[in-house]
Amino acid sequence: MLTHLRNLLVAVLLFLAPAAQAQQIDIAASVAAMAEASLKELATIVTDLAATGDPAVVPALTALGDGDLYADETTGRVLIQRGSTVTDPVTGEHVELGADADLSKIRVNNSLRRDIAAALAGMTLMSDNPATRLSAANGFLANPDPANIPLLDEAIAAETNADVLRAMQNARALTVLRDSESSIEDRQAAVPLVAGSGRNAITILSSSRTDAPEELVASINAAIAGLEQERAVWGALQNVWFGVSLGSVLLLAAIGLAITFGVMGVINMAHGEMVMLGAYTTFIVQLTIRNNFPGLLDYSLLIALPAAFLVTGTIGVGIERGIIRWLYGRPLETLLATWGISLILQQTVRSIFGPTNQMVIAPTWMAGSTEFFGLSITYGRFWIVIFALIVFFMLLLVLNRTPLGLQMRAVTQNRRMASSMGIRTPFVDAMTFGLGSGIAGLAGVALTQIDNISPNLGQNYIIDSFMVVVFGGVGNLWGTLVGALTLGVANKFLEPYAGAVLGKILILVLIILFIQRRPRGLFALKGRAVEQ
Amino acid sequence: MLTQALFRALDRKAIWVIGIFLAVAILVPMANLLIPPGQFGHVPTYLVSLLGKYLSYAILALALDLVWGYCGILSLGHGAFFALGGYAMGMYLMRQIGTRGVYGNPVLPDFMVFLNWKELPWYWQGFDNFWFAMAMVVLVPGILAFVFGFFAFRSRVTGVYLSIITQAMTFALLLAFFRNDMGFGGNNGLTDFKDILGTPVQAQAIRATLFAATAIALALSVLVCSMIVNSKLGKVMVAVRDAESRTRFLGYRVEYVKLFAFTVSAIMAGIAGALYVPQVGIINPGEFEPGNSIEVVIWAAVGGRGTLIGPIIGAIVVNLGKSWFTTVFPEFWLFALGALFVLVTLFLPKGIVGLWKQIFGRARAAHPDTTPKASADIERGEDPATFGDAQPRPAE
Amino acid sequence: MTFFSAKRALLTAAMAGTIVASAVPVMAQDDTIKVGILHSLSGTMAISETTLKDTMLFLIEQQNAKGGVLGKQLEPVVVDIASDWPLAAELARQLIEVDDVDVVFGCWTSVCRKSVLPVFEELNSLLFYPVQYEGEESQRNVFYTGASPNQQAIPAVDYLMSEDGGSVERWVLAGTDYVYPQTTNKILEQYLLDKGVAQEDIMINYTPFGHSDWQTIVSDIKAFGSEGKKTAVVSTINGDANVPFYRELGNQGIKAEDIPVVAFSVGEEELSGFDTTPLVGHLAAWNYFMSVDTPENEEFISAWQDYIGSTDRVTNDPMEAHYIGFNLWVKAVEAAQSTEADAVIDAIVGLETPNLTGGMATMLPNHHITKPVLIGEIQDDGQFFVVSETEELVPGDAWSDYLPESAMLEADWTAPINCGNYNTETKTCGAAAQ
Amino acid sequence: MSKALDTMLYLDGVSVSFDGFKAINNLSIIVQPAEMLAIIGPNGAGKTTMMDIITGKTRPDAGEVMFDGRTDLTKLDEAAIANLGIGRKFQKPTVFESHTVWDNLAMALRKPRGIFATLFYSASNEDEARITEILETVRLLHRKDEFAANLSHGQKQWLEIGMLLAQDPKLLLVDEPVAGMTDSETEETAKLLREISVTRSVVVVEHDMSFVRELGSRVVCLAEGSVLAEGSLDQVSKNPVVIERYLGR
Repeated sequence: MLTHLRNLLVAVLLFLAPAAQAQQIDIAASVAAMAEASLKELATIVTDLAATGDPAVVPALTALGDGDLYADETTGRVLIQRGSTVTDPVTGEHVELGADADLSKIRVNNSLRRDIAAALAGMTLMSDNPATRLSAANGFLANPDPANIPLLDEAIAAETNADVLRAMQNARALTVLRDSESSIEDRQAAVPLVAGSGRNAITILSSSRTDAPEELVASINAAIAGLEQERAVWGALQNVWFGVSLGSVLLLAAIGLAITFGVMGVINMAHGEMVMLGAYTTFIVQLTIRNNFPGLLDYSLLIALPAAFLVTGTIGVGIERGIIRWLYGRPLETLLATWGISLILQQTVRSIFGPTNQMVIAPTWMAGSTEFFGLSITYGRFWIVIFALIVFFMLLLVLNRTPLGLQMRAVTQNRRMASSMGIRTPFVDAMTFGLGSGIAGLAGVALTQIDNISPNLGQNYIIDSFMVVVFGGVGNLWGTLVGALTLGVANKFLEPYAGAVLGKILILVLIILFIQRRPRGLFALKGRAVEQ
Repeated sequence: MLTQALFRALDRKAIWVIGIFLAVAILVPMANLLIPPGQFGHVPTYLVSLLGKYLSYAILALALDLVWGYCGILSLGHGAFFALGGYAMGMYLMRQIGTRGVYGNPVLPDFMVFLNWKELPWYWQGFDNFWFAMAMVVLVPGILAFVFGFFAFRSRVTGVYLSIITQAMTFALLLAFFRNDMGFGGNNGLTDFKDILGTPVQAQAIRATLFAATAIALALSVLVCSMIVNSKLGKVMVAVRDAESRTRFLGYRVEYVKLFAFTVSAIMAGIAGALYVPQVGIINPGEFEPGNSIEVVIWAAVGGRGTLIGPIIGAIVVNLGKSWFTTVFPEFWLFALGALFVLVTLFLPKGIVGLWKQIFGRARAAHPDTTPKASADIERGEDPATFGDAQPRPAE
Repeated sequence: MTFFSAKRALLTAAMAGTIVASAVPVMAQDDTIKVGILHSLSGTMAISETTLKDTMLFLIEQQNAKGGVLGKQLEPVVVDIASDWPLAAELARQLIEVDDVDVVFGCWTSVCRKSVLPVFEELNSLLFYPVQYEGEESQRNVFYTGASPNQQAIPAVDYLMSEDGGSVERWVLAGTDYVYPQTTNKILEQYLLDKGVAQEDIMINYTPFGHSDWQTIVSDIKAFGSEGKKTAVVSTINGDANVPFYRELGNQGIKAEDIPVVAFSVGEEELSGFDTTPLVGHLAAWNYFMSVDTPENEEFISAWQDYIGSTDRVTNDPMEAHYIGFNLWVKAVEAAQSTEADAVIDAIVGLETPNLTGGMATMLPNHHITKPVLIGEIQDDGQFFVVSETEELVPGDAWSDYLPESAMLEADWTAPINCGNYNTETKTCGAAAQ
Repeated sequence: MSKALDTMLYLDGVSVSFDGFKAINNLSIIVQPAEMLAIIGPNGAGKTTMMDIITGKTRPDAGEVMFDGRTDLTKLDEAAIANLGIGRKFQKPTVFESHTVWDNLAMALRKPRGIFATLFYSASNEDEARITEILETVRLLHRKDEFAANLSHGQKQWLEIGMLLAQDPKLLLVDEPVAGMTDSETEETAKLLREISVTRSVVVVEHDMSFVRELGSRVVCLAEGSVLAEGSLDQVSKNPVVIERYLGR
């Protein structure tokens, strides 16, 4: 997407290039000088180039900021390399690399990146591409400078796109607000505009307050007071969202356990390792795709889902057939045996992949964030919430609407009866455990997006998962859902007051106290059946 | 009354176990102090501390077995009581450092000085007194277990729920002790001890004494446990384990029986922790790790739960294995430990002691006392240690 | 039911006998010098420490190829701490007493060092500790080859305050709740206050080990950083918690240009675990980066990659610390013509060995070494681009000058002072200063 | 309240429901001192639930449950109720299988139940004589040192009855005592229960009609949680509603 834009930009600028013929010599020389420049010299070159105001420098500066500008050590030429395309930064022509070409990146640091962004903002404010103009306007918002007011006015007059126009007006308002030269009336008029500019309005306003004249301070304070009320509401909602997204992670981790533990009565301490194996499967799938089918990289997580389900499900079936089935009716023994399995699985993975973290790249559709009214929602978390809910309802469907689900419930309620009715109980046991493990694997796929992929991954979730299942009530999927979301939201509301560590301790204490009140969890089954 | 109980406790088996550990308490320090290094029979000081550590683990395993093997309460948080006892001892040892800390502050331990604490928090007061500290070793785990158990057992939290909340308890304590603001040295815990009762902890004689104290404590623990399990109360405990509600209908206050066992067990664990700390030289929040508490369960299971000697054997054997593996095959330790968990549960449900009985008990198979057909029944249906009422239920 | 018999008693006794017999130190005098390697190969710390074990094996192999030390071959003795700190003390004792090693290279965490420290003191052996740490310590038997706070944290903050670094005015000190971040942040807070930063411009935040849900904290940082003043995050977040932290930073769109994060615990090895594209420009302060272009470094990297059999393996700062520590030890042994601890301790102070990043590492009397401090920006290939480097080597300071309790303390293990906490005011060792 | 006076067990208007299912519906039953009452009824009639309510395992949603004319049982838990003098034998014989027969009885023996009382308890000669006596009554003397697990089903029933005797209760609740017993044993049991009912109150739940006949007591037929019919066995078994709902035609 972004590269697309850049190409467009380059094309547009190429079209404009002849107009800037006069200064091209300078530009070319400066760009060429970048090859050998130190960071300090680069800073000077960037300032000089920006000072030309010539759109022809845009491609070079953009590439420099993005880390796409290279120097060919053999020829000393400065080139732009994006993927396998190599172009000349000044002319934009394609360049065929010599056989002995040795490209080394021209490196920049943060302050240079900032300079470049500021320089580009001025030059791209009148670009034909609305997205470019938008980012330019936002650039002005970040660096308000009264000198830019005329430029902004010009741009506002010509602007047709509503979004871009708003951004430009915000940038102008802020600049005016901060400008001690502007009249008080103008500055006061700017206050409501700035107040309406979005999430950071309060902080922008309060920072503008410091050297403002008194009458201005009054109106700024009024605006802040109004905004703060609004923010309290959105802040609470934001917390709810954080809680829901934490809760959905807990739900994913716990839901497989709700099957193996809640339905089968197996205390599966290796559950976390199933999650971990799901994550490693994702890693392998992505590695394979990256090496062989790079075009599919964005879908690697989707491809990893069935793979992880199958891998962990199969391992789960193996564990059930090999070990668990000898231990039915002795839940405690399953705890010990599965704890042993978890140690073995951890060490196996450590031996094969090494103890260090492995990398799973986020697909582009899961990167970044969006503003939803006053909420900031990151795509990664958003998709995990959706995914958790899908998994939950699919599982509900499987348990309540399929023959396998029926058989599972039959076997767990009365094994002997089910068996005498012709249900192959060993098969059903294996499938149930496999299902629980497979879902753990799915959770592993999702967790690659927020956590480490290391042999210890599972251990971080096992206790939380048990808390969720026990809190919600064993044997009740809805309990698991409500339990996970409650714990997630409670955690996020405690965190700002108590801090992350104390918050977590408080949650544990609350669970302990809650179990005293309701020894069988939130959604406990009642009646005689419970005691038997 | 007490004499009768004591007499009952000292049956043939208990006399043997107690006798062995009392002998060990004398012989090992003697072999360490009297036989010069290099000569046959000399026990190096390093080994004395190591064995002392194993024996303190054995006390912990025995404590767990009292609640799990006899009373059916699977505590996954016994490491917490052990650690609390250890911290109480550690606090005493920290206060003993006095001005020898790096900052030379006579009152504040080093970690408080460099975190800029100005005065000793109230809960550190009194720990410069050995007897006060020893009282805390008993009281802190005991009171925690009493309060925790009082509410949990009164609310009839049983089976897996109880196991999970004991795990939550130790996990919460782990997080709490990690916090530097708690004033227990955070992640680093308490270390760099100098003196115990005015004598350097590193001194050979002190190490031998600590070892002897641990062995005697173990012998006393066996005596106390034997007293309990051989009394009518012990029979009620087993009854609670096997059929909790039936015991209640007989008029026994199951919650008090459990509370008694749990508290006594926690105190034993605390004492074990207090003996452990000066011998290993450090106490840190890692002892609260839920994994550690689960490992204690496997010690008891490997040795044979529901017996007095089983957990002791289990703790020593598993830890010997750990010491050996982490040196000889460092990469394989987790494989070995994991396999041990799986194999013992699958093939040795009664642990080493059970295996011993199987092999050597055959000859006396005719005797009804020692060949409980009951065990077969129990194994099949109502395993004493299973969570009687955590049976599988369907999802809604 | 318990039952007991004479047979079992016999078994127990036999077992006890075996323990005794097997653990009596082997007194055989063989022709090797034993080197103990004390790292966690399993458990939570294995992720970082396993590489260090390999590094030591690699260095020993190289040294043996060169003919060993004092004409003897070096023999590594590896043990696994298993991330269990009391076990570390036990294994340290075992290495020294049973395996009879002459020197130990090991530990990563502070708690590991703290737990083994009394053992080394008691048995008078040598420990080389290769990781950056919180300072406030100097022990006769320990050599600190990693950075102390003045060799990492303070130069990093100086850089960010400079014009090049972006003239940062507001600071978020985010760390995992344990001693290293607590102490480092305390030092930094005092340092920042001394530099005129207002108290309300410093936000301190602690999280538990392995914290994985950073949504709230990152959004707080974002809010804190959008109040007009240039803001930076100084991260002492440890280990596993870094990946979710950086992911959340990337997802919430915090760019290095806006709010740079400078980390003290994130190096090449940690970065090999994730996609660094969204992190380009965030910083780390170390004394070594793999990308530093010196002949020594190039040689080290290629030899290491040959040894480990993979060109994907990275090198990092603690590895260099082991490299330096090992070379210093070899030199000291050769200078002293002995592996005896006292002789080595006397000989090693003042010895020099090349840093991999240029300049010479000198062992100081306080058992810390001189180091260059490098600030690097994360690149999209997981490497660091050095954007700043101290002009001169920085001597490691055992006692921070920015903490009131330790400002007057100095460590000097040479005659005549010969102590780790010499009070320059009272002219005594460790005497009550309060 | 006054109506409860002089009764041993007084249930009035008791109801309890589980998740909407009414297990007991407005049930009223009175047992006099030294009276035997037999309760019959189809499965799911609420017999066991009724016992659960009396022994404190289940709390009723509504209604009065009085013991000995003055004690409100709904406020007490199982142990307290047992100690008041209510003994219960379960439908499925529940004995402590890993204890010996002797120990099972020793535990049931009416003695202080406190922690320290049991910890320091030593059996007196009197206690041993009492246990031996009960063992003779239930004819298990020859197996006193065996684990209860090794007993046959019938013997377990006897052991449980023995435990009931050892408890020395004022009111015995006996759930299906003769399941798994031979005819002669059944007869023996009926005789034993009749003897007991001379001095104590006994409530027996049983399906075995010939056994109920042998008890010769007042009979209550329960169905769907409330009393269907009450009277002698003949009266009850002739009741058309009982025939319809329980006995079958």
